[in-house]
Amino acid sequence: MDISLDSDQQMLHETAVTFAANVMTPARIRELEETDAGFDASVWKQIAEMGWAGALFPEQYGGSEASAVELALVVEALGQGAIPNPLFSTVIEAGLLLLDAGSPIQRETYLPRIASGDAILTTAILEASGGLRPQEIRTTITKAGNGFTINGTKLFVRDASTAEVIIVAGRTGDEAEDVTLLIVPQNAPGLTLRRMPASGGESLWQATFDNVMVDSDALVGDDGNAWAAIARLQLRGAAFKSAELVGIGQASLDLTVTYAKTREQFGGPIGRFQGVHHHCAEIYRDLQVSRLLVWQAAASLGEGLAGSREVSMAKAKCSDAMPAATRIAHQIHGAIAYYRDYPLELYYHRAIAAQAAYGDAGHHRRVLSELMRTDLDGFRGDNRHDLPVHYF
Amino acid sequence: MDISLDSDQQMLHETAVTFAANVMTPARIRELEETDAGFDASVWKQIAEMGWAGALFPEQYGGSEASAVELALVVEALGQGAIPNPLFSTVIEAGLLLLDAGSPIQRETYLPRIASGDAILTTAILEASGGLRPQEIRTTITKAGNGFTINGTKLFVRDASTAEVIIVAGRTGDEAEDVTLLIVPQNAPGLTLRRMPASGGESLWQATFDNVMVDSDALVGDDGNAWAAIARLQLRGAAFKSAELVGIGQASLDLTVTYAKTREQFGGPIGRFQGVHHHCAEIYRDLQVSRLLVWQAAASLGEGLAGSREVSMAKAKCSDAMPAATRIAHQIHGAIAYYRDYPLELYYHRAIAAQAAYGDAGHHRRVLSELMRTDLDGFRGDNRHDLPVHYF
Amino acid sequence: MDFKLTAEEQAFRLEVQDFLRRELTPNIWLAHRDPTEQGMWTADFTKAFRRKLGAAGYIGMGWPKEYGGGGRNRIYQTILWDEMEYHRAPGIDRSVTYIPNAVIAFGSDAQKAEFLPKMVRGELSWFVGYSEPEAGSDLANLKTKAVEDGDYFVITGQKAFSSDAHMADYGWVATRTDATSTKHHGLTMFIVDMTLPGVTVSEYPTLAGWTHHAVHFDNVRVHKSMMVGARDQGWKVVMGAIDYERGALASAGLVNYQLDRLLAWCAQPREGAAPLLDDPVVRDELVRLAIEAETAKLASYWLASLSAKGLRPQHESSVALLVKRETSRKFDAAGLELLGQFAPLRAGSPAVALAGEVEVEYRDHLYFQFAAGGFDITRNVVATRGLGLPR
Amino acid sequence: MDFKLTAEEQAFRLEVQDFLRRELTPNIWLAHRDPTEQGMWTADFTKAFRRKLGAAGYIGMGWPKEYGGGGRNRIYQTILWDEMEYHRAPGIDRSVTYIPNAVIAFGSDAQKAEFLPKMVRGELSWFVGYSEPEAGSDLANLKTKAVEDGDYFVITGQKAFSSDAHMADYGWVATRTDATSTKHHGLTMFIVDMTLPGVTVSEYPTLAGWTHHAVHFDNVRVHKSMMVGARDQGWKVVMGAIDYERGALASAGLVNYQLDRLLAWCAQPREGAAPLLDDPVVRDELVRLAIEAETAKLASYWLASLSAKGLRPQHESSVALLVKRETSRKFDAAGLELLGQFAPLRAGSPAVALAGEVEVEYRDHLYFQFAAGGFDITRNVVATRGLGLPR
Repeated sequence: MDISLDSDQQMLHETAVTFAANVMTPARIRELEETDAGFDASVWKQIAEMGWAGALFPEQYGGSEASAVELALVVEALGQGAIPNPLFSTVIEAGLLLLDAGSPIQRETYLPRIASGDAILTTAILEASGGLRPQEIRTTITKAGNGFTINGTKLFVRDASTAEVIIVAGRTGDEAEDVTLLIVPQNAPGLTLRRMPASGGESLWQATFDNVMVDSDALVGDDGNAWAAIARLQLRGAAFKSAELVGIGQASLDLTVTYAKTREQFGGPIGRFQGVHHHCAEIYRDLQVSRLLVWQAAASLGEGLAGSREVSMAKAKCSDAMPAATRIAHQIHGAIAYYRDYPLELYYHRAIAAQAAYGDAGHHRRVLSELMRTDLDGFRGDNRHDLPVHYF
Repeated sequence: MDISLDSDQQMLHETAVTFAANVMTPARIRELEETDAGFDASVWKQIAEMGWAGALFPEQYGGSEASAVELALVVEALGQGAIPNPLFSTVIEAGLLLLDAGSPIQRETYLPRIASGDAILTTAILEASGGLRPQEIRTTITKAGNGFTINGTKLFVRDASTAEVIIVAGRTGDEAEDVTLLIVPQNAPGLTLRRMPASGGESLWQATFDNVMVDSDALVGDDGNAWAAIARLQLRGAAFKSAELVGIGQASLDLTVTYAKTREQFGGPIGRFQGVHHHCAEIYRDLQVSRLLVWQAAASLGEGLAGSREVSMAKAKCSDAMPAATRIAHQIHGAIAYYRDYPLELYYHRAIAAQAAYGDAGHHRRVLSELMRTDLDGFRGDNRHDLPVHYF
Repeated sequence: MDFKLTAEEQAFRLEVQDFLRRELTPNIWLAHRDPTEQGMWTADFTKAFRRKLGAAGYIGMGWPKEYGGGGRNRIYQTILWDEMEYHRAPGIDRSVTYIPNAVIAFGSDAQKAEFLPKMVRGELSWFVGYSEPEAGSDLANLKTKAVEDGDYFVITGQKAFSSDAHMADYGWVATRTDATSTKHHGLTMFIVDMTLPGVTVSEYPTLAGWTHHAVHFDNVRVHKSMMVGARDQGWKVVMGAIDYERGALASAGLVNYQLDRLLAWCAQPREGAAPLLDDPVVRDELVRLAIEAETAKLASYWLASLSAKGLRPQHESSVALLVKRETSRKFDAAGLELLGQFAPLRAGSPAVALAGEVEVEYRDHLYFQFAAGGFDITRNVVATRGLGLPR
Repeated sequence: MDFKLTAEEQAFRLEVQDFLRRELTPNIWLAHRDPTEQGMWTADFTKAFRRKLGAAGYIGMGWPKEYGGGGRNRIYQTILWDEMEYHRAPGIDRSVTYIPNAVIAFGSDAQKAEFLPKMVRGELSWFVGYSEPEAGSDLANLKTKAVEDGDYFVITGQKAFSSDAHMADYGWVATRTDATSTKHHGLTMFIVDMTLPGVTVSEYPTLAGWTHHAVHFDNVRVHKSMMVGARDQGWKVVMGAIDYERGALASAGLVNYQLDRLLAWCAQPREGAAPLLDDPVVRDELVRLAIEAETAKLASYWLASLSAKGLRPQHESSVALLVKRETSRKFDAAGLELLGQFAPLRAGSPAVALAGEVEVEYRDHLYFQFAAGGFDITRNVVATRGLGLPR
């Protein structure tokens, strides 16, 4: 067992934190939030050039075959810098989905261009209920000639306006998991996009499919058998969003500690008050354990759905604790940080979005509750023990 | 609306607090906890002479027809003084049960002697599951000649060793609420008692009924139809235990504030630290709102089960917040209060018992949850409103 | 002790509800909401609504009769605040709560005669000038100075966090008149006509979307008759009215509205999934919140009951305000989670939940954590003034 | 980074589990439990068990080989602590954790030669004499004085909260050698043979049922060779070993045991009612607790990983200890509620739940809130040493 970063990982993290701290100003970030794209394509190109877009891809697709822990460190750093970027849509959702379930041709087509920062892709899974279970997919996919016809409305599609294709999940049968994935060009006839304004710096879209038609080569994986790959996508999303939440918490703590050291009230810096000590220590405590849960979740991702326990623990904790950290950070700052031009607001917003994405704390506790009910040993994971004394 | 004590109530409360603060020393309280009786009969006689044992009884039975709010003030004060007493067994359970459901002869027999402090009575309701629902009563009552035979084991019987009679609940049919109440002499053949050592200063007993026989005049209320009266007993118990919890919280706060003003560390009283300010303010805040909920619960008791919402809110909040207050009080005290001869330990113990009695916080939240599910308007109580805007 | 409204109180409650439903119809709502204003209503509508409050007799209903008031007790006042908060009406602010009470308590006869009749009709808007960039929680640090010059004082300095200053007719301004003191002594209060030369108002966008203001005083000449209370004794004026203000802010209408709104959200059917209210874990969370909301209601009516008896609640006001605001923040955080994926969506988005109100309040209510004495400062007040702990 | 134990570590874990099951059978348990002792085992059994730990090579396994140690890294050490806590074994205390490390770090060659061989065999019991009645969190306030007299120091004073002093062979005692200083300078550490004339131990019953001790020194003559570190530099010795101590206390065996025990309680069938585990609200509570328990485990192995790399965790130890103890207290409070009516029952009562362990721990663990730096003090340490906030 070794729960610590090795020197390469430490260097990667420092590089990413430095990059994120310097690549754009808060004012530029706020400006980007007003745009349809939501991110700066040239910055994304730089991120790709650092090797981070293709980090998890095999070398043959321009990747560096790093582990999910390394990508989590990058996501944390970009979260800490509040840098808008399409990592989630393009890499964590679409790219890794194609690597997981796509055909060789599909991988060949997209992965190298994702790794180089030249292609934006996204996925469209969620619908009106906002829930993550297969039965909540109501969009229909029907066979039509040599291809498929899609009808339905998707919500929360990241970066749809800049994506060249959208990988959409639709229902092909009555069983809950009769779900199929199709690659749809973003400019396909019948596909309309509408912006979903939201807190959190992501560019989210409603995508309506009105008799959208695609050929049979649009199929990702087996027809009617895509749910397992979607579940893995959601697991990845939850793990990496937890990493982003840790970055948000770190930035909030850093701003707060700096402020507490310099702001003078009642004859000295407010950071000398025990109340401020306790608040800051609480943030740090929760931040550090959240980070450990995230590392564990990322390390477990290689093992398919086996990591569900670890990912749900990370997302549940981070989704509760990191928004709470931003609230405490604001409390210590007081009025100054209530203004839009103080950078803490970026993190306050992002925490709202990140706690919701890929399942909020309640969702992930429900997953763990179900695991406890059906598989108590699995729920205890590596902590399984024989109770030394029997009481009953 | 008037949510405040009138001057008579204020005087009653002050009288009771002063009485409880002076009637015995902490050492004497600890000594009593080691006895079977658990309380001092002469002190109980004094309590009765103050008019508090019969406070809620009609004048014809030696009572003063006061309201439940007044009795709650007395219970709070006795809790604040940590005074062991049989108010719960004798008055709040048995006495008010007989007033509620007993025959004129039963009332005449017991109530005046309860009011004068001459008779100790108790009830035996709970069994192996520890739960408060009718189906959890497994003790059987069968008709036998001109009377009844009782078989079963009761737990958590208060003051059984000093009670002259135990009013026992048993099952007479298969429907959940087929429950009957019988008055059983404590020395009845076949009835055996065993002490249940517990935190909290109460004298609790296991009572085993092995073919215990009583005559038909032992019946309280209608045969097979006693559940409603038992439910009202539990509601009363919960309301008054909430009052006791408030007394426990008040005593913990008082000890803590006094200590914080006098204990010197790091060059001055620890009460000057912001951390101590915040902890004490938290206790005070929770104490004050708990007290308001208790007043409301007591005021609602006159209305039969209609007060269930108010009582469950009070017991749920007090059962969470007052034990937490004793924990914070200990944290501020540090090691000094970890010793048995420091009075805070009395309150720490009593909070453990009082939060459990008549339903813990989880039980009462479950009651409210069920009310929310079945009667949303009832759940909102006097706060019912038409939402001014419709969103859906 | 009586936890039910009397028949007369209940009738007043229904009257206020009728008034609010009539004056805040969905059409009026759509026409006058303004997310760039602190109260979320246009300045014009807020002013017009305040005059309606005045016409209905609501502004002065708790004032002594000698000042044109209705002499009604704090229970009625609390019912009014409660219902206004529940219906998110504009107009319960310093211009009808804090300032009139402070003028009645500390104003000169001339000031009372000039301002109270206008205020009871809802004709005046005020801003309160206490905070400065370097004097937030620590008012003793304030630097805006007033220098005597014949019949005038000349005021120079800068006020921050000046809510509604852009629509104010007058400022209620704390200044330093004794430059040798850096403590509470040496402060003096003035009423400042906002149209005087040298008064300027600047804008600061907040993270909640609305615009806050700051006020600059550049050699503003204020006549001595506009001094409130005695020279150098301004601290008494500040503290004398602050408990009343906290009581007004402590009403529980907001949290009851937050609860009803979440209950409505959780009860609605969902495509492909059962209503959230079917989930016992969700209900347990709502039960916990409902208990907290009940405590906020009880705390506000407890304050009202004490006041109605002629007592002057002090730290009790702080406790009630803390309970209300902490409860509201619990609703804000719980709302985020109960809204799930929909939590971050803003007004105008497809599929937005509850018109985006939960999200915007999650940001807006941040000010509860520091305004009018934040959570920590309020706890210090309770510990020192209420429990007698050393400072 | 690897979150799984290596094969060798896993083998060690199984070996320790075997050892503990063999040495703590139900019969041994019944024979040697003693609620009047802090560790809940008789003093004799604790001493005997410590010698068994020594014989198994567990005490010195993390020490440098030059002192008879096994040179194993902190991962192994943490596995050992973890399993011992889980099985509630006696003997992980200052006598095998804090003191040997402090002797290795600060002791003279003669002290090392005298004490380490005995300690590695588990033959010595120690008490730590820092706290005094007037010096709890504030050690700078300590008053026990040591006055030089030829080759001796004469120690006079009183120590409080002196865990296990009644069974101690030696005391590890902080004294004031510079009477002119009231701060951290001027403290000196001594090893005191508890059989010396003038040492007396008194008893104080705690609210958890066990007996705590205090030690009085009445002109106790201690030879200079028993001074640890330099004169007046005792503060360095105190602080130098405290992080290691916190790390040892931070292992998560206890909270994992608390979780498993509650899961077993909630899974059992009940007469007339479904198992608690069928209730989604109960499961949600257990899930929250399980996540906290996971964080405690990760924090302790994170510390171990840093140490295994040769780093010296400082405030990180405080964080890990805080996480473990706060989590344990959450289990204590949740246990009360999940046990319902049975919560207050004590060992020996009819129908007692989980042998009364939850109730006695709810009282016992109160000391987590103040011992070895309570929650608040630990947070101050994290804020100042970890985050650099001013004191």
